[in-house]
Amino acid sequence: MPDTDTLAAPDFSNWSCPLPLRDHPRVVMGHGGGGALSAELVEHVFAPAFGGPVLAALGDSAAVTLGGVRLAFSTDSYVVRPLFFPGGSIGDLAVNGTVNDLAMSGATAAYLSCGFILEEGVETAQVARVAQALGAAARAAGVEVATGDTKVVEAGRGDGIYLNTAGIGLIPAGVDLRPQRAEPGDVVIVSGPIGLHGVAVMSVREGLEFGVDVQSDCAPLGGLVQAMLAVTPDLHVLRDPTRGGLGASLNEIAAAAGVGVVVRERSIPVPPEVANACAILGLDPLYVANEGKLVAFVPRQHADAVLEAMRAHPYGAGAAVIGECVTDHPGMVVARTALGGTRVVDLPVGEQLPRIC
Amino acid sequence: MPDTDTLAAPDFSNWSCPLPLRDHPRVVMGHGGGGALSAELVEHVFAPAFGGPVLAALGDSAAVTLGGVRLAFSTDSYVVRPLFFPGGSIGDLAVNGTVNDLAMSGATAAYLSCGFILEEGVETAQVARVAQALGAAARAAGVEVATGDTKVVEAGRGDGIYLNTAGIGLIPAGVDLRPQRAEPGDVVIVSGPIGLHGVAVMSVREGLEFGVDVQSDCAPLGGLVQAMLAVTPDLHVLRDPTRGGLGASLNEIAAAAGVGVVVRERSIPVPPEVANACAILGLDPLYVANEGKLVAFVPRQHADAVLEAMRAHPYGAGAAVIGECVTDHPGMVVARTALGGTRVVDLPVGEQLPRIC
Amino acid sequence: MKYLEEFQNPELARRLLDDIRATVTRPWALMEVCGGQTHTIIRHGIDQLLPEEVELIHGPGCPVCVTPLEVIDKALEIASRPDVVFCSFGDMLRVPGTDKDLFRVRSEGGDVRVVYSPLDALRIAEQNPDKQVVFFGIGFETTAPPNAMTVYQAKKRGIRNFSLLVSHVRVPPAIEAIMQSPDCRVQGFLAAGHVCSVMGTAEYPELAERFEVPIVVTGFEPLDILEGIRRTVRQLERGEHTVDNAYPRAVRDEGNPAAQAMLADVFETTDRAWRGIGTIPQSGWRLSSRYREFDAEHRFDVGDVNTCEPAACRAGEVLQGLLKPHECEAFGTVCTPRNPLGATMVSSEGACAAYYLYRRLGAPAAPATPLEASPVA
Amino acid sequence: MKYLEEFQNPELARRLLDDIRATVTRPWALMEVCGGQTHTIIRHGIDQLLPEEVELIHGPGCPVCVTPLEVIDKALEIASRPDVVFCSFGDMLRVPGTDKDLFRVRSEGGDVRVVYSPLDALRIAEQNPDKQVVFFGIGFETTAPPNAMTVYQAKKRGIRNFSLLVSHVRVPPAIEAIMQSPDCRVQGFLAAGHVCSVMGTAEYPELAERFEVPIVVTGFEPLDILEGIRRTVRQLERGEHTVDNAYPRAVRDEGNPAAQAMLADVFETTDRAWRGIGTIPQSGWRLSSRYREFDAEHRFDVGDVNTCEPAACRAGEVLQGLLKPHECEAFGTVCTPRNPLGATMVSSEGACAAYYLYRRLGAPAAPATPLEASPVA
Amino acid sequence: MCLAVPGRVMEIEERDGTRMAVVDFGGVVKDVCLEYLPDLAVGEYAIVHVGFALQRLDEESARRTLELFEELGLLQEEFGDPWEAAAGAPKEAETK
Amino acid sequence: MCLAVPGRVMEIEERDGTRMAVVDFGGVVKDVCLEYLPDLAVGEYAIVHVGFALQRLDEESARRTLELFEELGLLQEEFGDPWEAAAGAPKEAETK
Ligand code: SF4
Ligand code: SF4
Ligand SMILES: [Mg+2]
Ligand SMILES: [Mg+2]
Ligand SMILES: [Mg+2]
Ligand SMILES: [Mg+2]
Ligand SMILES: [Mg+2]
Ligand SMILES: [Mg+2]
Ligand SMILES: [Mg+2]
Ligand SMILES: [Mg+2]
Ligand SMILES: [Mg+2]
Ligand SMILES: [Mg+2]
Repeated sequence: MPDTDTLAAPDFSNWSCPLPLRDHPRVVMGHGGGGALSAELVEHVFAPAFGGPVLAALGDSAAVTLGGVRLAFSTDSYVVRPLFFPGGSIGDLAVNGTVNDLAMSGATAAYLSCGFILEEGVETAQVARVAQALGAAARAAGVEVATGDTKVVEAGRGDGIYLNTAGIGLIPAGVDLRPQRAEPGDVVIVSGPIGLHGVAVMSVREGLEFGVDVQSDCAPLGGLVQAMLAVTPDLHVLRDPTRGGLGASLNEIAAAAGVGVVVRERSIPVPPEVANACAILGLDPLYVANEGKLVAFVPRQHADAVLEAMRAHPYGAGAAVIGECVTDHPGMVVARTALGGTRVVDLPVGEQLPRIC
Repeated sequence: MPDTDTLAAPDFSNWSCPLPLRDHPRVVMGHGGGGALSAELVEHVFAPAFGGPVLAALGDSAAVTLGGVRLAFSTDSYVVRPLFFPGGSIGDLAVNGTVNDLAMSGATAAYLSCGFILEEGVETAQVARVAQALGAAARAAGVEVATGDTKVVEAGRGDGIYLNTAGIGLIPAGVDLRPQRAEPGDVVIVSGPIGLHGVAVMSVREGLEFGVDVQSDCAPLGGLVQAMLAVTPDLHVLRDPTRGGLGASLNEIAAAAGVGVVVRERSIPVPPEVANACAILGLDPLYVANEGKLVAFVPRQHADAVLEAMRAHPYGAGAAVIGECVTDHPGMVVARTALGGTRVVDLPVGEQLPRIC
Repeated sequence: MKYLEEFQNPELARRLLDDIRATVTRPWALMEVCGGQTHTIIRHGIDQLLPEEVELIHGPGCPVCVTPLEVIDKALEIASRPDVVFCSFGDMLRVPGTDKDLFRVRSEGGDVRVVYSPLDALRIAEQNPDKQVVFFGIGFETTAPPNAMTVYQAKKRGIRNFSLLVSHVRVPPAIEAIMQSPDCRVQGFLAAGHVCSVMGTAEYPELAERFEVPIVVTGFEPLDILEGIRRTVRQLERGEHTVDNAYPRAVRDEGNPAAQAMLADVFETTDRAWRGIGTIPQSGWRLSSRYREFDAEHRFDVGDVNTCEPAACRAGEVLQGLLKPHECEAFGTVCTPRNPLGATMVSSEGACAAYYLYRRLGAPAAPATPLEASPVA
Repeated sequence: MKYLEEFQNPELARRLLDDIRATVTRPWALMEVCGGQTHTIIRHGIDQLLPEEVELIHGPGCPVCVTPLEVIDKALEIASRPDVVFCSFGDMLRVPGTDKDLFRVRSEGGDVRVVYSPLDALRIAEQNPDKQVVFFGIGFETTAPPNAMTVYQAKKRGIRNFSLLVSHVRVPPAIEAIMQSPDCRVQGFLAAGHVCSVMGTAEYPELAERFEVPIVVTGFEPLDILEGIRRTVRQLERGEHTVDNAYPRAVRDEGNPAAQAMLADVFETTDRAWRGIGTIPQSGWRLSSRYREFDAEHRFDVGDVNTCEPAACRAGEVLQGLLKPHECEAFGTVCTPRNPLGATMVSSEGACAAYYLYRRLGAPAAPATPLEASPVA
Repeated sequence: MCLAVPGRVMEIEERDGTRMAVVDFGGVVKDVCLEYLPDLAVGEYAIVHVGFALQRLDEESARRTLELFEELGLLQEEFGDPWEAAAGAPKEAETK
Repeated sequence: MCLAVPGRVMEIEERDGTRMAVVDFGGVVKDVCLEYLPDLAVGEYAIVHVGFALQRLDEESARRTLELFEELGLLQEEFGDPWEAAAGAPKEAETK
C-alpha cells in the first residue's frame, strides 16, 4: 500500500465548504437527495433562518415537551415516482415514513396530519387509490389521521400527487434517543436486509425499468422499537436509513456525536437481487433507500439482548450486528471490506446516479 | 316580489349531489378552492379512505388527547403564487396559516413542522428569502420550528417552492371550540376588514396585475384568541376565513351545526379597495381569502364583552358584529342586503373567477 | 368607487321603491335584458323589495347562458389541441358543453387561461409565437368592440398566431324574438345600459312602437335598476310605450361612433343560434371577410360538431320567461349548480341558479329573528 | 451474480495476495488503466492489502476524468438549448465545465436526462419528434460499439432528430503517451479487460515490446485485479515484458469482430485532447463522414468554445502518475468532491477523490478496535 | 353581461401605436385602452369594460340623476306622491 | 469506465429489426441488444455493457481460472511458494 508516513500532512482544519452554495445559485436534484447537499441547505439556509434549539438537534423527529408531556414530532413530504411500486405506494410511505421517524425517538405514533398537493388533471380514481393505501397503512400502523389539507396546483406545476404527513407520539419516560448519544463502544445493529425499497422503486422507474423479484420493505417500525426498548430504555440512537441509505444515516450519526463508526461490510445484509441490481447500475447498496429498516447504536452490554428481541419481531427477523462505534476518525464512517481492506463510507454528495464505469 | 305561495314545492329530500364526482374523473382547480368541490373530495374520497373520529370533526385543527394533555394539531400546504406579495410571502402564510388554525381550537401554537418541496432550478437565494420570512413570522408568532424536511422535484414538476407546515399547541382547560357548537342565538363577530389578503395576492398575480394600495392581512391570531378566551372560555366556534373567504366559513359552520346564519351585509367590514377590486373583477368580497381574520360564534350574553376585548387587541381593532345564528333555514347562510332584501350566501362551487357579467 | 357607491344608497333606494309602490296599480311583467342586471337584482334582493305587482323576468342577456352548445363544443375541441393556448373570460370555464367544460379540458391537459381582457390574449400570442392563441369572443354589443379592436390590432401588428372564436350576439333581434313568441308575457323591457353606451338607442324606437312595449335603457347599480323599473312601470301605468333613457350618465343617443365603425369593419351580422332558444335571424356577429383569417372556426376547421343538448333541460323556455325554473323536472334533482344541465344553472345570474338558491330558503324576506333585535348590533 | 461473486471470494483473494507477497522483491509501480478497476481497488481496499512494494497508479481510463473541457462545455451549451433533450450516462452530470455542470444546466431549465443505454436516448428521439435528442457519446472502446450501433440504427431507421456528441477515446495511444512522458514511473500496465473484450489484444504486443513494459489484460472483480497484479509483478520480477491475458473468460485475442467492423464503419480515428493531459495523436474516434449528419457538434455548430481550465488544477500530472493528488495545492482546500476543480475530484474512482477520502482517515488499514473483538460479532 | 365600471383617467400614453390610459377605480389602478374614446382627457371619467373605455361618464348627468332621486322622496314627503296624484288612484303612503 | 456484468440469456427476439435478448443477472432481468453477438444462444452467458452484449463469457475458462486460484494456495500450503522458490528469495509465509 502507499506509504502514508511519507506523505505531507494536509491541513484539514478548514475543510468545510469554503464558498457555501457557490456552485448552486439554483436548487439541483441533489439538494433533496439526503446527502451532503441536503445537509448544506439545512446548515446554510434553513437553520440560520428559522432554526431553534429543537431543530438544531437534527434527529429523525423532534422531541418537544408540551403540558409536561414529552412528544416526538416529525414531518416528511413524499414525492416518490411512480406512485405505486412493488410492495407499496406513496400512501404507504407517507404513513410509515413519518411513523418510523417518530419511532426513532422511541415514540409510538398516535396522530398524523396529511396534506395532499394535487396536480390539476390527476385522475380522481388515482387520488382515491392513494388515499385508500394511506388509510390501510395507518390502520396497520395503529395511527389515526387527525387532520388534513388539500391543495390543487395548475397542470405542469406538480406531478400528480405529492403528500406531506406530520406525526406526533408520546416518548416513554427514560427514553432519550438522539444521534448525539452515540459513543465509542456502542454496537451498531441493522434490523434486516438493506436496499429493498430503493431497488423496488428503481425497477419501475421510467427509463430504468428492469425485472426483479423485489418488494419495497416499507413497514411501520413502532412495534419493533417498543420491543427493543422493552429490553432497555437506554438505547443510544435509532435511525431509519431512508434517502441516502445506511451510508448517509451512519455518517449523520458519526458527525452528530463526533465518533468514528466502523462497519464490517460482510456483515451487512444485502439481498442478492439488491447486490446485483446495484452491480448493473454501478450503485452502492449502502446508499440505497430503505423504508422499513432501522439502524441502532446500542450500549455493548445490551447488544445481545437487543439483537435477540429484534430477531423475535417480524420486522427485525433479519437483524444483524454490522459494526461499532470507535474513538478513531471522529465523524467518519469506515467499512472493513470483505477482503480485509478498509474504505471510507462518505456522505453521498447528491443523489445516486447509475454509473458506466 | 314573486309570489312564493303559489309555487309548487320541490322535493328537497334528495338534493345532495346525485352522482358524486361524475363530472370529475380528473382533479380540477376547484377541488382545491375550499368550496363545494373541496368538500366533496373530503367526503367522497378522503374520509372513506382514512377518516377517523378526529378527522370527522372537520375543524380548522384537530383536538387530540395525548398523555392526558389536550392538543390541537393542524396542517396546511401552501402553494400561493407569487411567492412574495404585498404584505407577506409564502413563508408568512406557512406560519400564520397553521398558527391560526390552532388558534381556532383555542390553542397557542407551540411547535411547527415545515416541509419544503423545491422545484429543481429555483434560486437558492429565493429559498433563503422564503426561509427567512418563515423564521421571522415564527418568531413574531412565538412558535418554534421543531422539525423539517426538504424534497426536490424535477423541473416542470413543481413551481419553485411549495411549503407544508403542521403545528401543535395546548388547548386550555374548559375550551371546546368546534363548528358543531354554533347554536341559534349566537352572535357572529368578524375580527376586522375582510378580503385584504385575496386582493393583495390577485393584484400581483400574472395576467391580472392591478395597482392597489392593499397589503395582505396575514397575521398570527393566537394572542387575539387568548384575549377573547380571557373574557369567557365558553366561545362556541372560531374559524379563520381563508380559502373561500367568509362565505365558505359561515357555510361550513352552518352545515356542521345544522343552524341557520343571518348576516347583515352592511355590517361586514369591506375596505373600499377590496370592494372596488371586486367590482372590477366581478367577485364577491365574501368569497375572497383572508389570512389574519377570524369569525367567532359567541353566546349572546358574552358578545359585548368579547367584542370589547377584540377591539382592544391590535389584530381585532376592526372587529364587528355581522350577524347571528338562527333556527330558520338550517345549514344555510343568508345575507340581509343593504337595501333590506335577502340573498343566500352559498358555498362557492370551486375557485372564484373574474366575471364579465 | 365614485359613481358606483352613490347609486347603491339604501335611503334613495327606499325613495325609488316608495315611488314605484305609489305608482303601480296592477301586475306588470318586466324583463331585464342583461345578466349583469339580473346579478344586481339577486345580489341586492331587489326583486323581494318590489311591490308584488311587479314581476321581473330574467332575460337572455347572459352570454354564459345563451352561447350555443355547438360553439361551446367547438371551444372545447380547439382548447384540447396541444398547440393551442385557449383564452377566455372566467365565466365561460364552467359552462357545460355536450360532454364536459373548459375546466375539464384543462384537467385533461389543455392550456386554458383566464384573462381579464382580450388584449391579454393578444399579448400571450406575441409572447408565444410557437403556439396558436385563441380567444373566446362571446358577449353582446358591449364586449364586441374590445374583441373587434383586438382582432384589428392582431392584423395591424401581424400577429398571425392569434384567432377569435366568435359568438357575439345582439340585443335588438332577441327582443324582437321574445316579443314574437306566442306565449310572451313580457310587457316592458329594461334595456342593457352598457350595450347602449356603445350602440346608442336608435335601434329601439321601432321595436317599442311595433310591439307597443316600453323600453327603458337601464344601468346596473341598484338605484339604476329601480329607476329603470320606476320609469317602465310609469309608462305602463300611463299606457305609454316609448324608449326612455334612465342611464343618461353613460348612454348617449348616438352611442360610441368609433366603436360602431370598428364593429362594422371587423364584423358582419349573421343568423345566430341562442342556446335553448334557437336561431334568431341576424342576431349575431361573425368576422367579416376582411378578417376571416383570424376566425378560429376557420383556422381549426371545427365545422362539424354534433351537439346534444340534454333533453330534460328547458332553459330555452326559462330564458323566454315562459317557464319558471322550478317547473322544470330536472331542477334541483339532476340539475344543480354543482352539476348543471343547462347554462342557466351555471352562473349566479342564470335564472335557474337564482331560483335554486332562493327556493331553498323558507321565508327569504323575513328572517325569524330580525338583526335589529341583537343586543350588540 | 454468477461469475461475479466467485471472483470476490476473500479466501481466494488471500491466496492471490500471499502469492504476490511471495513474489515481490522490490518496489514496482503499476498502472491500472481503467476507472472501473480503480473503483474496485478503492471499493475493496485492495491497495491497502498489497505488499508495500506494489504501488498502484490510477490511470486515465475514466471517461469522466479525461473528457476534455471543450467537449464538456459544448455539452453544456447544447444541453441548454430549449429544443434539445440531452441524454447522458449518470457519471457525466457532475463533471465541471468551465462555469458549471450538467446538473446546473438542468436547474436552469435544460432538459437533461440520465439514461442507462444509448438505445434509451434513441427511443426518446422517436417519441419526441419535435425535439432534438442528443446523446453524450463518451467512453473507451467498450462504450464506443453501443454508441456506434445506436447511430447506425438512427440512420437505418431514419431518426433524424437524434445526434451524438462524440468524445470517444482509445487506450493504446494513451499508454503510448504515458510511456513517452519523461517523468514516467509506470513499470507495468493492467490493461482494461472490457476494452479488450471488444478490441482483442492485437494492439498491445508492439507497445509492450517498444516500451519494455508488461501489459496484462485484467478484469474488474477483486480476484481479477489481484490476478492481473500477480501476473504483472511476476513478469517484472522475471524481467519479462509480454502481453498476458488474465481475463480469459471475457477476452479473446481477436476481440469482437462484429463490433470492430461497426466501429470502422461509424467512426474514424482522430487526434483527441485528454483533459489535463493534452492532445494525443490518433487517440480518439469521431463520426466518419458517412455519419456526419448525426454529429451533434456539426448539427449545433458549437465549434468555437473558449475553455479555461482552473490554473490550480494539476489533474494532468495526477492522471499520468507524475503527482500525488495531495501534492496539489488546491487539494482538500478549494478542491473537494463537493466543489471539484478538476474531473479527478468528481467521481469516487478519480485519483483525487480517492485520496480525499483516504487521507482524512488516520490509519485506514487498522481500526483501533478490531471488529472481531465485539462481543456480538 | 357587460360588467363595466366608472374610472378616472390618471395618465395617457401611446403604447404599440395604441392610446392607453392609467385609470383609477377608487384606489384600484389598471391600464385601459382609449382607442374608442380618443379625446378623453386626464381627470375625466369613463365606463370601462374588459380593459376598454367605452363611453365618457357624464358627471353632470350623474349629479342630476342623484338629485332627482333625492327630490323623489322630498316631493313625496312634502306634496304627496306625484304619480299617485296623477294616476288618481290613492294608495296608502308608507312611513319610513 | 466499462462497468460490464455477466448475464445469462433467457429469451431472444427480433425487435425493430434488431436482435434483442432478455438477460438475467442473478434475478435482475433487462433487455439487451445482441447485434454484436448474433450467434449467442439461450442459456449462454455474455458480458453486458450499457445494454449491449459485447462478448460471450467462456464458462470453461472461468472455471479454470478459479481452479488456478484454488491451486495457488494449495500449492503454497503443500509445496511452499513456487515463485519464492523460483526467485530464490525466502520470505515469511503468513498464516491464515
Ligand atoms: S333547471 Fe337545469 S335542466 Fe331545468 S331548465 Fe334550468 S338549467 Fe335546464
Ligand atoms: S486536487 Fe483538485 S485541483 Fe488538484 S489536481 Fe486533483 S482535481 Fe485538480
Ligand atoms: Mg428518518
Ligand atoms: Mg422527518
Ligand atoms: Mg423520514
Ligand atoms: Mg387546509
Ligand atoms: Mg406533469
Ligand atoms: Mg382555517
Ligand atoms: Mg389546517
Ligand atoms: Mg388553514
Ligand atoms: Mg425528511
Ligand atoms: Mg414550472
